[in-house]
Amino acid sequence: MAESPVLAQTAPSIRRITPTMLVALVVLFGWLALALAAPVIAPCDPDAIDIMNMLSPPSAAHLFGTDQVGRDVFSRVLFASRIDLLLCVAGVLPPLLIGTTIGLLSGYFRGVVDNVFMRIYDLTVAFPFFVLVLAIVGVLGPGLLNFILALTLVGWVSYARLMRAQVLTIRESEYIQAAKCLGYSPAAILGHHVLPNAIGPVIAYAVSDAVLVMLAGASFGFLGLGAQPPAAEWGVMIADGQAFVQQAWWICLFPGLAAISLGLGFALLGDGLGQIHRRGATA
Amino acid sequence: MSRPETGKPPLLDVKDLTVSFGGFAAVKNVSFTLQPGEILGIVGESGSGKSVTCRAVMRLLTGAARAQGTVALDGQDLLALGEEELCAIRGRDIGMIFQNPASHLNPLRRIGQQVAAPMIRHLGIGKREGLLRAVKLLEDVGIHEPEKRARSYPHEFSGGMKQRAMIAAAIGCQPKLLIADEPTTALDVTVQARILELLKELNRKTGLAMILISHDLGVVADICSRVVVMRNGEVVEQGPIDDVINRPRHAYTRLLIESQPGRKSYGSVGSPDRGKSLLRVENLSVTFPAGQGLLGGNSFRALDGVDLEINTGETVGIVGESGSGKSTLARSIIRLNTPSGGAIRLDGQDVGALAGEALTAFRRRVQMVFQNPYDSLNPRLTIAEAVAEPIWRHGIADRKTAREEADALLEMVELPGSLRDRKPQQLSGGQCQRVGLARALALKPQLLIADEITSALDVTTQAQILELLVRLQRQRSLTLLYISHDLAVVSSLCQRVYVFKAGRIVEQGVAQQVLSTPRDPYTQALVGSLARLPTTQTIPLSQGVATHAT
Amino acid sequence: MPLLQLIARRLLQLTGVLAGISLVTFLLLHMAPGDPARLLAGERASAETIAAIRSQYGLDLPLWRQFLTYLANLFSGDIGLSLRFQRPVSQLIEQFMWPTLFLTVYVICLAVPPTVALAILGARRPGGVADQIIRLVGIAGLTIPVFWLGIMMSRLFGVSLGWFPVSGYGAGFIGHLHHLFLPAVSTAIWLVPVLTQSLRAALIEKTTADFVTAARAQGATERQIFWQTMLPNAVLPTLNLLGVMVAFMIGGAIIVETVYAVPGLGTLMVNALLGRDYYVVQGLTLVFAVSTVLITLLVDLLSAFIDPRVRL
Amino acid sequence: MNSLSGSRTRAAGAVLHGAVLVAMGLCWAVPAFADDVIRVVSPYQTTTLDPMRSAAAGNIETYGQLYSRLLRRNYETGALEPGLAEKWEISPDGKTYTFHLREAQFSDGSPITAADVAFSLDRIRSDKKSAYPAPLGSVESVTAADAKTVVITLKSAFAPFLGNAEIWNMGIVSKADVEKRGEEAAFATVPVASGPYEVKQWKPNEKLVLEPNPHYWRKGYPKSDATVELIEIASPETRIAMLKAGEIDVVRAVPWTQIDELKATETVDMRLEPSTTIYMTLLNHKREPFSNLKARQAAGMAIDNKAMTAAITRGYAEPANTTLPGSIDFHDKDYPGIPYDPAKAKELLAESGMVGREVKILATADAPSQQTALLIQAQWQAIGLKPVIVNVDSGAWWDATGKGDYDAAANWWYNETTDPDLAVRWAVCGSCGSNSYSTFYENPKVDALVEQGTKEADQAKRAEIYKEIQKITTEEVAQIPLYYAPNAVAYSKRLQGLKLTPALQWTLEETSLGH
Repeated sequence: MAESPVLAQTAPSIRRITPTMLVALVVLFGWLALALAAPVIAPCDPDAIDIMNMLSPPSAAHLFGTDQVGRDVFSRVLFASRIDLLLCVAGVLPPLLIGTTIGLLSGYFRGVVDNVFMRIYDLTVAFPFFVLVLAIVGVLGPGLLNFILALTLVGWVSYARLMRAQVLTIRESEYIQAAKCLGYSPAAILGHHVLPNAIGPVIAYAVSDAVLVMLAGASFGFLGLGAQPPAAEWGVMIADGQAFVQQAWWICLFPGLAAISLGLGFALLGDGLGQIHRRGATA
Repeated sequence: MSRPETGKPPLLDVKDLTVSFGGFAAVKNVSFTLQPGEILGIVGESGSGKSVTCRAVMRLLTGAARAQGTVALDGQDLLALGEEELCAIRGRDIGMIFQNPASHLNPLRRIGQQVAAPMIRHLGIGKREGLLRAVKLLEDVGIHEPEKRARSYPHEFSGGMKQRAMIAAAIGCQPKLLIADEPTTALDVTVQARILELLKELNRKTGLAMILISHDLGVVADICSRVVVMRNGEVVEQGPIDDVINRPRHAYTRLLIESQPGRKSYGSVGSPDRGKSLLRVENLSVTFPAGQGLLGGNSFRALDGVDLEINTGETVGIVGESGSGKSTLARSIIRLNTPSGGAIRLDGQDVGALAGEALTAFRRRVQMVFQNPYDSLNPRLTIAEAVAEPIWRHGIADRKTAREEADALLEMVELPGSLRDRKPQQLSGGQCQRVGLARALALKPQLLIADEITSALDVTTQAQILELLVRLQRQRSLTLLYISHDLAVVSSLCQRVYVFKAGRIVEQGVAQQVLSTPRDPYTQALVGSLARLPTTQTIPLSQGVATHAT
Repeated sequence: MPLLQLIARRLLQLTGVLAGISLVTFLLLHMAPGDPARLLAGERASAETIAAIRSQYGLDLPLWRQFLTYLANLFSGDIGLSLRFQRPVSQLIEQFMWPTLFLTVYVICLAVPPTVALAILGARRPGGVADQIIRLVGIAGLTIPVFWLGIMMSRLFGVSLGWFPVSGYGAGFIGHLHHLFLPAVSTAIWLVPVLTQSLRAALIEKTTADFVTAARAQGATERQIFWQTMLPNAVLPTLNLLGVMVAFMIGGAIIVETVYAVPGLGTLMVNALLGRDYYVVQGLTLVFAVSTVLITLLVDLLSAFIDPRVRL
Repeated sequence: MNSLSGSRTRAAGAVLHGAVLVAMGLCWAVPAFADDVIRVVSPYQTTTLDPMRSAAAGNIETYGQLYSRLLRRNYETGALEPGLAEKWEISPDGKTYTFHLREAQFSDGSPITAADVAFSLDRIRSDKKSAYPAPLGSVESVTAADAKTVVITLKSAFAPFLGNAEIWNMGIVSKADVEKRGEEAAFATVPVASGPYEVKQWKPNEKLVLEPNPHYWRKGYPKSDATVELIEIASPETRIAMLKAGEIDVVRAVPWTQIDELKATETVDMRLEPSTTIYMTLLNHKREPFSNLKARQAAGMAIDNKAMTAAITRGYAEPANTTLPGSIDFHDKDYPGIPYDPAKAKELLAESGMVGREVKILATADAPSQQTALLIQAQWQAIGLKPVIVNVDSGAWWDATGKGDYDAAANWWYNETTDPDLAVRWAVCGSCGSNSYSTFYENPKVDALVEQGTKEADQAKRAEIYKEIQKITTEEVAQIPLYYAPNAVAYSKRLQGLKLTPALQWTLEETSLGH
């Protein structure tokens, strides 16, 4: 018979925001606020060079000390949050949109589209991520925009794959067959019936993917292929600071912590969303 | 059926068993006894607490569950036992088999090992010895070439064989008691009959006492000496099977009995003057590719040269077990899968050739209700939205009026307006099927295909849905194609019936005839395996019981 | 037969993938600015010199001809000669392969035991204190930039405390263990959470599985149930994940190896990219691709071995 | 549920696992120095062992160890001494040089003959693939008069010729071997050496292992029979960390910021050695804004190179005052250099009409380059230019500068000899094939002076010529000189006699291991 009411009773309610998610939201909005308010809060111009006191340790004047050309690390960390937040969004959205669409179509219509997509998938998967991005950035030249472009070229695949998997199960469900039987147009079915039911885990993944994007951004900044100077970006700050970390640990430490905290925000949110989705599946 | 001689101490004595999950009591003061060698049936619909009861006996409930009362096996209170003693008893003194054998076997281990495991565990015998006995057991439960089968994995077994394996594992240690929780629900009727036969035989041969939990009074009546009827966690009635069935004291029991398929005919207007042919299926064949891979050329025939005809206004039934191709037919008619041969004609025009406007028109004329109550509704839409959608999508009305029409439809399928903004998972199975009906009727179709629409529902609910179906058919002069595995239901509902087996029609004719005097051996097997109540004097229709739609 | 069939299928797929990848890499590389000849000859070399070197290495030929010759060699099993060092690429790869392999295995050895332990600890009481802590710490571990961790750790353990060498590969097995400890740890710190998450989830899911109930009903002790029934049934997804991760690690060795100056494939890749040593990059990409495919193949075989239902 | 109780042991196991490794780490923390290996770490790669093939920094370090030249420099005095040639005569017209070779052998035991010398020098002069023929630009012919005598005739008298004959790519290779194995194979793995060391093993991208050459002509050298490893490690902080951890013996190009700390480390001998290195900023004369003289001058005056020097090098380098390296002969100490005058700079820029022009500053990933780029960017912004920093790897850097697709790029260069001839040809000569170090600066007067300086024998006159060149090119801001940097090298104290010469050669053969 259908499941016993016992399970139904004990099954947790679907819509419940976990405390960790609350923390996540606080962190994220905190950073957003900081990013927006950076010009107000920041004690110094993030790009203001002060040759006379370079690498000076944290002090009242410079909370996080100064870097190799005497810029105020604190201010830079603040301003960097703008770029990094942007990076997270801009790095996730395009692959999300493209991947979801492709996954949706190829999963629902199968056939040639699907085959072609799968081949591209095999190819991109077998391609070492860093090498591909490295090569692409190499061709297009460094810079955030190209980095995001490269990221999109690589990143859409995982979204497409995830979406496709979802669609493959959903398209077999009876309410889709019913929709067909009721003569709805494919567009209507995809948009109104398939997508809403398939998107959940994809969104959850997207949020946690933001972390990876930021890390990748930082990593490529680290390899000198990310944001271009003097723009402040955490990865770049760490990379540039590396040469001086022996005397000036603060240059690397604080951007790193900042990155981690933002990452935590996204990760926790993604984790929470994922849980909610899983609950939804079991309830 | 061995009647227990009185005076003997009961094998199992359940007293005032109450099981609660948090605040919610799933089982309330249930008491019953079981004599050695006796087969006790526990009947009830989903939510009646019958499964919880027997799981409580085995102490298999999750940590959240609290069980009070006493469950004494040979005078030993199981509820008081510690983990170790419990493990010593489970599988040794009490064996258990479950509703869905597929999910209850460990997919990663060979059948032989799984059958042997309890014996190795409890009887302290070696692995080899265990396997030998396992093979013997498999043979006993009627599995051919047991040596070979012992080496295969669950997924290589059919449903029936899986259940047999479960039974073998359960009886390996010659337990005193076997608890069977819906052992045949997931199986085809013919298989069900054989499994029940096996259980009976076990009881006869070894005097193994059993508790048989089932939603199907027929099944229980078939093999039990006594029966306990449960509802909402309480025992409403218990006693010898004949008394309960022929002289039910409780109204609910009566309802159960009369809801039994085949108990009453839905006096479907068997208009003998055949209306003109509406849908004609000509030599239809459907093949699916089977087994992918480089050289996966072989394909499997779901339908093989099927001819059938449906006339306006009549109710045609299609009977067959899983894999007989009956659902494939339905899906082909509504163009969900494309035939490899033959044709489907609605009013003479080939359905397969339809496109554009013609197709839309066809969609309005032919609609379908699906099997799975929950899966057939988009979980994100409220039921009102779901029912309204076809109306405005087909431009019959704008969204607002569509909503009003939807309300009317929901009204018509007897769903209280209070539910209209609920989502499927907040409804019961029966209610979902009503929504499904309403949605299908939204386009005012001529031909309605109902594919196993009641197979996932309780009997009483099933009865209600069938009543509704018949009423709607009358009101809207629907032509009905009713697909089911249950010959009883079909015969009580339809004028004509086609019997499907392995993609072919093996028998067809007027329902009553096919049921009473089947010609084809397969049909005979089907009919024979119908677990039916001893037909005694018909019980007067009882009022006032569960009138609300479940 | 299915095994052979699988391998045949994979090889077929592989060749396609390889061809595609070679083309993409080839184009990308040649489109990227920078001239191997210049990097070879150094700043003082005159334009004529550069031209001479280019023609000697056939870099002046039209792209398609260069690519065809490359493919031709490829099919004859020759992945080419390093422009920079005039040595067979295969030889270079062979030289740099071992540290990376060692590192990978090392990471797995460091990552798997804690993963199992933590997952079990967490799954024991889902939502319990231990579980929450493990989950949060795990998530935190996920968000630490490996290179940042690398810098910090090498400063702390390598320089300040002087416990571990901050770079290189060392000599002998112990030497490798010792030299690669920091890199391995900083990678594992990021890997463990990922695996733990998945294993934990699977374990929790299995605790309510029907066959677990059945086993219980047959009198199996909880310990037997866990080791014989739950774990084997829960391990598959994690195994697959591990496969993906390992493939990713081999490809992503670049960062870690750069930070810790490990003479591995990642380092080779960076140098080759910086030196525009086209055929080395090509060869490496192929190696990465092949290893990815092989790893997935291995994982599939393992899964098939564990789970009879897995169709090869 | 206690089903997971098995985990405790597993968890314990995991912890143990880690602990063991940590312990192992501890007990292995101090690398043994027992083995006789001198480990020299350089940021630059050895990419080829053929002295003709490359002028890349890493190779320059290597050649000196593998190949002897006709002459050698005294590591103490820096004076020219007999090398493979034990003596030589110069014809009165200064056009013919006759070298008399000493009895010497290649590492394979075969004698080093005049034929080998002729062969080697001819390759450098005339082989199309020769990376740096300039030093022999004045040579008319090289002939082997007999087995032991080489006669070199010049097109015209050329004062600094002997010096040029000593520089890194003038190494003598075995004709026989090259002809036997072929050019590629001969130098691919283990070339036949004529220098103090020969190749033991070459792991490209990782290290070059050398062992003393038993046939080396300087008897008793190398002083130590230790094998030498030339290790390549890109990241400076790793190099330093390794030195501190005692994993290596020598690090060159020590980051300025770490010098103080290393001076304080007692196992390390931190030295600042004289060099001919100059750090400057290339300006692209090929396109606006810097095709415009006033704009260049503005750019020059905008930069406070004293402050920058102090800031970047922590005062370990001295501000540059001309376009030529400070330690080079005839460098004009008294020349005032480009004054730091932002106000004037603004005016000049305004006059040039280049205000608000975008300026593309190339920078590589390494710290000093980044630092310099940032500082220049800031100072140019101040006078109204729009400087943009573009990060590139060296490949793209050479590509861009070579094509003149840039506006400014900070970099350094050094001169192999102390004679200014090569320097001016490299840095400011438009007609010498170097495009004035890719700045495309071209001034016929300067080019003429360069040729004149080459031919002039009288030192005093030469001094005048080169002063003139420095004056013109600095006034015209051919490049923006930043500072003259010493070689910052850190040695392990267990080494004696090792240093890095101004010509960027390691004096490994003079080195001995003490404890």
